Amino acid sequence: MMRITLLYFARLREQFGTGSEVADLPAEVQTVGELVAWLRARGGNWANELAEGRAYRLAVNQDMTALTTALKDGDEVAIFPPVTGG
Amino acid sequence: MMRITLLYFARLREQFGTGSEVADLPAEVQTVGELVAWLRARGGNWANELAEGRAYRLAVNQDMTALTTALKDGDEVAIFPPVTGG
Amino acid sequence: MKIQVQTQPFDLSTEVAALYAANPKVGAVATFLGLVRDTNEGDGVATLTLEHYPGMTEKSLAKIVDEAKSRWEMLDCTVIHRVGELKPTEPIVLVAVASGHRQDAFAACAFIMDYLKTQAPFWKKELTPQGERWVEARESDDAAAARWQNKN
Amino acid sequence: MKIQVQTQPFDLSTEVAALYAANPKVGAVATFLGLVRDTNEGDGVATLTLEHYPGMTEKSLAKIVDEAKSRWEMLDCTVIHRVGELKPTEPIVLVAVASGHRQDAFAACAFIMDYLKTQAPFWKKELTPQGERWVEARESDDAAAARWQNKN
Repeated sequence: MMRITLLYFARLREQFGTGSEVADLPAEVQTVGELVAWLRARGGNWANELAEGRAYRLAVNQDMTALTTALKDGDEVAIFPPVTGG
Repeated sequence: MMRITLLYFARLREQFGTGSEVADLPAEVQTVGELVAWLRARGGNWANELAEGRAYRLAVNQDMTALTTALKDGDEVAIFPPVTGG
Repeated sequence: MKIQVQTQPFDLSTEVAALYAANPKVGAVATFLGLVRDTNEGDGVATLTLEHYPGMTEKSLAKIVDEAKSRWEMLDCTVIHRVGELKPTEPIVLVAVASGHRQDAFAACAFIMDYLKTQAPFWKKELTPQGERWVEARESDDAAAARWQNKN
Repeated sequence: MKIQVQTQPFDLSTEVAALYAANPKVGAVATFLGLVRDTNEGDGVATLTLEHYPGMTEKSLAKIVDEAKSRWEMLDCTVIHRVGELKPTEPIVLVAVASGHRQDAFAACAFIMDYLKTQAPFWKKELTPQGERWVEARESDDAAAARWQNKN
């Protein structure tokens, strides 16, 4: 079983009502893309904010990453809106 | 008769041994190019520094200018090396 | 190379002098200062609040600076990004690049800013008369970052 | 718009703050600082002495700044160029451009520097172990200025 830390920032943090959670992933969740689908299945704001066509970014262990990236136990996965600093 | 003020800067000022002079121009000197030829005819450092192929710049009344520019009485004409500020 | 995320203000003279005062090889420092404006998308902005992703922020800024160092001659560099609540006219970000010559300093400074805008995990929320809103990412910023992919 | 030729040092924070502190429309200040290096063309440089053409200097800098204003959105701008004898690590020139957005600020600042280098009547003389010598103009500076003729 994989246990990961999930972090949410900015609008997503507000919409999800939390900035972080520790999640035990079911066996079918092996990639970042499968993780997003699993979160989307929670419905409500999760389904809405992570819907196809919505703009969000993903980072694994503090590096921007793609949906195909494989997850491993202990990963820190962050989901956030496109960045707007500077 | 045209009377102009001539200004020299940087290496040219040093080579000519003066930073400025007031010159009464002979009738045949009507343009900046003719003025340069007239100065060159002084020989020595004048001939050397203003020789064909040497790099120098000209300004009339504090605007960069070309050899074909016509002179008029009271003009301030400056001759100097390519600039190197900044 | 100094990379810092902080709530406090910084002093421009002090930060820039630290890049050249002790290094007589530095002939050029190009600096960018980003400031809070009082208007955005036609609405008044009373405050701007910056959120970031601690840890990843510093890591991504370090990667951006390393990439700039691989492309241009950089003798030193400082990136300071503020977080928390800021008011119009307050500085948000400083990028200062020291180099022997101006072309490297300018290019590296512009590159770091363009990448910071699209890669570093900061988010802005503005308080307008209509309430709070998150600032939307701009396509023009993606385009600005993309232009560095085919040239240097 | 402030254009100044002076022997005295200037304070970077003060000069840059004057461009944005009272104007909440300013979102970006791009700054260039040129400094005396201790080496040039392989020789040590003990001092750099700057000569200029009083009157024409200010006039040519004003023309360069006006040209930049016609090409980019500039809310304010400061150009300070020092003359007289300077030592390694001392600032020679400051160009700071305030704008709403960073692209205009960067481009205008780089443009002003490129034109200043080729159009403004300043000359540098350096003192090396071999004696005094006038700095020669660089073709790369002409090329840098020429690139603005076909694009903005």
